[in-house]
Amino acid sequence: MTQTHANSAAAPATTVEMVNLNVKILRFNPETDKKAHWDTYQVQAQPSDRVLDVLNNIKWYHEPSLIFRRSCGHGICGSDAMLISGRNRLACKTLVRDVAKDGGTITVEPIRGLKVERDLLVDMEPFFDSYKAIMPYFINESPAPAGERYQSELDAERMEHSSNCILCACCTTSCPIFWVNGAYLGPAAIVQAHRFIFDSRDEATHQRLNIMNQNTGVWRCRTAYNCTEACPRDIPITTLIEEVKRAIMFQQS
Amino acid sequence: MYRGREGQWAFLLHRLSGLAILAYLLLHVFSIGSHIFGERFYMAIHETYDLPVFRVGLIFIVAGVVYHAFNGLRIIVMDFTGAGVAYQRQMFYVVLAITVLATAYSAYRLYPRLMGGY
Amino acid sequence: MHHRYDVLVVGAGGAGLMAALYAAKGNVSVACISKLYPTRSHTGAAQGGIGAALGNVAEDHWEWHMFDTVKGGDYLTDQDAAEVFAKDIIDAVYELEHMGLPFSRTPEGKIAQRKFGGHTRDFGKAAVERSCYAKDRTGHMILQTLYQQNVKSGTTFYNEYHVTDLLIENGRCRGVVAYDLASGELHTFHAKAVILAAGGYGKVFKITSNALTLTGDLMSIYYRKGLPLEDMEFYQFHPTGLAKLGILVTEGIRGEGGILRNANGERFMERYAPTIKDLAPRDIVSRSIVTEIREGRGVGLDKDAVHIDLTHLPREVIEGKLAEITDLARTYLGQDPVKDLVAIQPTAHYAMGGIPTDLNGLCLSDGLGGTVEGLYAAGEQACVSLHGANRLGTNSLGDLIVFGRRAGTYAAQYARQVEFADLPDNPLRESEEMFDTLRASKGSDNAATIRKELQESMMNNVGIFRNGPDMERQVGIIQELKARYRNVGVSDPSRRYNSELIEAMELSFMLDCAEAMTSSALNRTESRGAHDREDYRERDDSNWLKHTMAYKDLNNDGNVVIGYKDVALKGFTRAFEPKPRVY
Amino acid sequence: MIRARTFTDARQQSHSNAELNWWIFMRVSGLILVFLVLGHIYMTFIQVSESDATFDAVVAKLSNPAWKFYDWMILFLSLLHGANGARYSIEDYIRSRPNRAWVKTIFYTVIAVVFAFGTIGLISI
Ligand SMILES: Cc1cc2nc3c(=O)[nH]c(=O)nc-3n(C[C@H](O)[C@H](O)[C@H](O)COP(=O)(O)OP(=O)(O)OC[C@H]3O[C@@H](n4cnc5c(N)ncnc54)[C@H](O)[C@@H]3O)c2cc1C
Ligand code: HEM
Ligand code: SF4
Ligand code: F3S
Ligand code: FES
Repeated sequence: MTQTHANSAAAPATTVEMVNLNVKILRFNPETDKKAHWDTYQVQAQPSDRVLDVLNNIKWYHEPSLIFRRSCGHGICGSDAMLISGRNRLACKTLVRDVAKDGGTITVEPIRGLKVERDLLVDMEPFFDSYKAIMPYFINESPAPAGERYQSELDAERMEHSSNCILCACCTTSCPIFWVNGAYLGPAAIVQAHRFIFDSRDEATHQRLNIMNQNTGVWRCRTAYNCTEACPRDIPITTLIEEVKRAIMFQQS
Repeated sequence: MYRGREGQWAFLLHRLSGLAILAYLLLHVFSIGSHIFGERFYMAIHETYDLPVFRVGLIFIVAGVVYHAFNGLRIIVMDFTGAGVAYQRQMFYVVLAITVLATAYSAYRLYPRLMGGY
Repeated sequence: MHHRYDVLVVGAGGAGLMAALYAAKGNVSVACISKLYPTRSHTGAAQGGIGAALGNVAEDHWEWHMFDTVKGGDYLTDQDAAEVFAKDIIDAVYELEHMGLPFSRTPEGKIAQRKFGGHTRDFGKAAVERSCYAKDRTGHMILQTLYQQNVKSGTTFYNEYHVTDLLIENGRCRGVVAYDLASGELHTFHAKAVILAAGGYGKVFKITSNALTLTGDLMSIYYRKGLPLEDMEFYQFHPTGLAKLGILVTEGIRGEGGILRNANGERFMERYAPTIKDLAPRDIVSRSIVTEIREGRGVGLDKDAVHIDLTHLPREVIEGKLAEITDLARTYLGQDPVKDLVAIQPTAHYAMGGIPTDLNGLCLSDGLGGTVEGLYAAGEQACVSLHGANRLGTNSLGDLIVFGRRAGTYAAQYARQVEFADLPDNPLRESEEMFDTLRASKGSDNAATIRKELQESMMNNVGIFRNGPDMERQVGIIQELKARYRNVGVSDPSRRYNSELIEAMELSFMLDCAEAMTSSALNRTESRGAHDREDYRERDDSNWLKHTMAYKDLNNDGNVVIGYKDVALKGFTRAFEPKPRVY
Repeated sequence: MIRARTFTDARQQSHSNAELNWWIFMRVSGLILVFLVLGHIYMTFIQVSESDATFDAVVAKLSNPAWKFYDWMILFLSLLHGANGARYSIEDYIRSRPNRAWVKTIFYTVIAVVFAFGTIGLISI
């Protein structure tokens, strides 16, 4: 039964299940458009295709001027975060069958809260600025041993989720606070801070907690959970943010 | 509209209800406190409140307060316990249920007033 | 726009980031140019691990690692490189740990290690735990950690800048030209030393584990200068890619005990590599799988895949140590490794060949010791010839770290000693011409169509099994595609974020890489490592124990001139005689 | 409220625990308010349904010091809680600095006036 999935992708055209889709894309080219507009493309796709395949298909064979970022094609590089059918997702990790049936519509918009440069491509600089603001690097200035620094399996597990982040921005740009308040560092930066705060080998916990303790840090989070729902790496982001909040509280009091 | 799930709506309702109660509170303090200007003034204000809009509004305020209070508890539970985060969705529905029940109850109790004024 | 740096790094994958860190330690100004945001580089996709003889789990020595590398490379590996590598990598892994890399741990708290294909104890006796890993996300952790360190040290990045030309004159590199995707402008980067680390070119194949952006840009640019590409015929097919998609399933899956099975449920690797079975090196496993499929024992509708069986492993191992691929199989195939067999097939994965360098990363201009002053290369795109005819799993991440570090160090050292060399008169000329031609072309041919034909034909004709007639046909196909390429029209006139233009440009790079690869493969009339010829079954040490150097014939387009380079058959302290390669 | 771009920026901005303290205050005051406000509503709207809001009724009830204190606590806590809550919204939605400063000034003034008014009202009965 599982076989059919595996093989639907390239079996001869006669046996392949194809669906008709309307792909509605929010487009904007600053050189020619005053404001964004919707374009709809009618395409055929297999239910097991990635939405990225569908977009590539449109770009390669119908509308070469459609712009979006992509690279790895399997959810590891974090290039192609988009607002697909109402939610932030990676185009390459969303299968057609998850968002549309035969004859259905897939809507694709750029992620929100960052400036749209062209079509689905946004300016990521503010996002990376927030990332850099949390000192996203390991700090331990005491002399290193000849071999590795030891760390228990349990301590290593503390970083299991947070170190898994690919900086795709699905979370930050799904956060209702970030949409209206770009000064909020955002869930992605907090996840990164968590990565170091809870690393038993790191020595800058105090500084990072201080950064998180600002007006623009964890306290802006209103536990809306959009970030957690959007994360393609299944990081329990809200839980991590709450852990950072508590860490600040217990450290400062 | 972003198709967020329970958490997003819980947040939005919490914020709206909080702001609404605050607005109501300001009015409420003003109107109750206005007794220092004498009974005439006080009653004049309260007659305005008698308009149907305000009477129905009262039910909404009750709904808002109950939602805000119980969702506030939900937030506190999430902030201080891991289980709170795990069950936030279920808790949201409980909060909604309590809100609906409390609103229905208060509507029932306020019904005579709604219909007949003082 | 004009920029000036002592050392310029092209590419921000593992190799580029490591090189940038080490160059900066040399007290020179450093900038890194990358066509992707650094954390988008394909190093992040590496899963399994990084091999180093730490001996944390079982006894291990660098000599054993060196031996495995040389034998794995079917004795085409330069043994001096292998020795430097096997020694340095131990230290380099500790260094990564000191940079904060979150490795998985042993119960005592040391870096955890697991088995991997081709890594053995005591010169081939049995499999050994050598691969240091962070779950099955090792590459992701390395890329993130190195980027973090670069943020810490304040490296200047030029992101989404596509390098379009190398400025080389009189045997010295003077900088690069790059196209800024955001503005559509060309920038000149003037530098004393340039380090190339732009990754592989797997996209020339249809089924590949490589990213859409791995199009061999810098290899092709190097080649267009009349400079050689080494060992291009050796391209590794990874045995386990998700069926049809090519998305990689780490070899760690077999390291943890996964078993390959054919349509009859038979553990067929017992027949091909009786000693280490499923843990044989990649070339052998890939060929075994294809043989099974050809003999009709494949699975699936088209019978073009086999199964990997994990169902006998505990759920914790699968969901814990192999979390990444569990997620991939569930997402893309709807198959759950905990209870289902997962359909896999070989996928184009890694270029052993590339820009030839010496042990310090300095680029070679021929097979006789000539060099390009001020130009260094590291990573997948370079060929120090550590991997010879076939790379062992986990040795690429090691290669990035060890040789990225060396390239950075030596480039900085060189930059401190010399003055800036003058730029050529009109540095932008060639790049401008290239873009003008593309923009002006009103041709009707479609880049995507040509690319697709290239990928399919390469897969069929220069894939896992090769033969003379197919490859000769492929040489012709590439020529024809190149002719059609001249007629490709770019319809989008926009300056900013014109990715249609970029994709068209990348296609021309891919065509060059495919050309060098096919001609090198056609020329080598033996079977060795990943290069397997049906018309020349045997390895032929008396004639072919030498590296291929493929040069573009600048006077006669489409013609490839083949030269050779000696294999270093001795390390500094150890040497391993070529022997038949059995596992 | 410049966003920290360097560590020094961050340190400058993070010297106070103000946000943390407000965060804790919101939770503590919320907990207390649950009893105060729900009790208040129950008693005034539901229990004493008919005659609650007449002048005499209010005056009669509030002449008891215990009720005075009860109501004053509601006044104090909910105004502070509400004011800080509204501050969150102001900081989120009003993105230009000068506007934000104006809105905040006016808003805090209103809160202060209402608080004073309510307190006087309570005391003067
Ligand atoms: C799926 C997968 C799994 C793997 N698993 C393992 C493993 O377990 N162990 C192991 O040892 N190896 C593994 N490998 C191999 C190894 O990961 C790669 O060979 C290695 O990461 C390549 O690194 P790199 O730094 O050379 O290039 P990349 O990481 O590919 O980076 C290339 C860089 O060059 C830049 N670039 C490219 N072209 C241009 C241009 N024209 N202008 C400017 N910049 C440019 C890109 O932006 C990018 O930053 C795996 C490979 C894949 C594909
Ligand atoms: C009845 C008991 C109450 C409880 C348990 C309660 C609880 C809370 C909590 C926990 C928060 C913080 C929300 C967060 O950080 O995400 C909050 C916010 C807020 N509260 Fe209350 N509250 C109560 C009553 C009130 C009252 C009476 C008012 C109005 C005067 C009010 C107005 C607000 C406002 C405006 C916010 C800000 C909302 C936001 O920015 O998300 N609350 N409340
Ligand atoms: S936390 Fe998740 S959603 Fe956010 S950037 Fe990282 S991977 Fe993306
Ligand atoms: S969506 Fe935003 S409000 Fe908090 S829980 Fe996530 S950061
Ligand atoms: S293309 Fe890499 S995450 Fe989607």
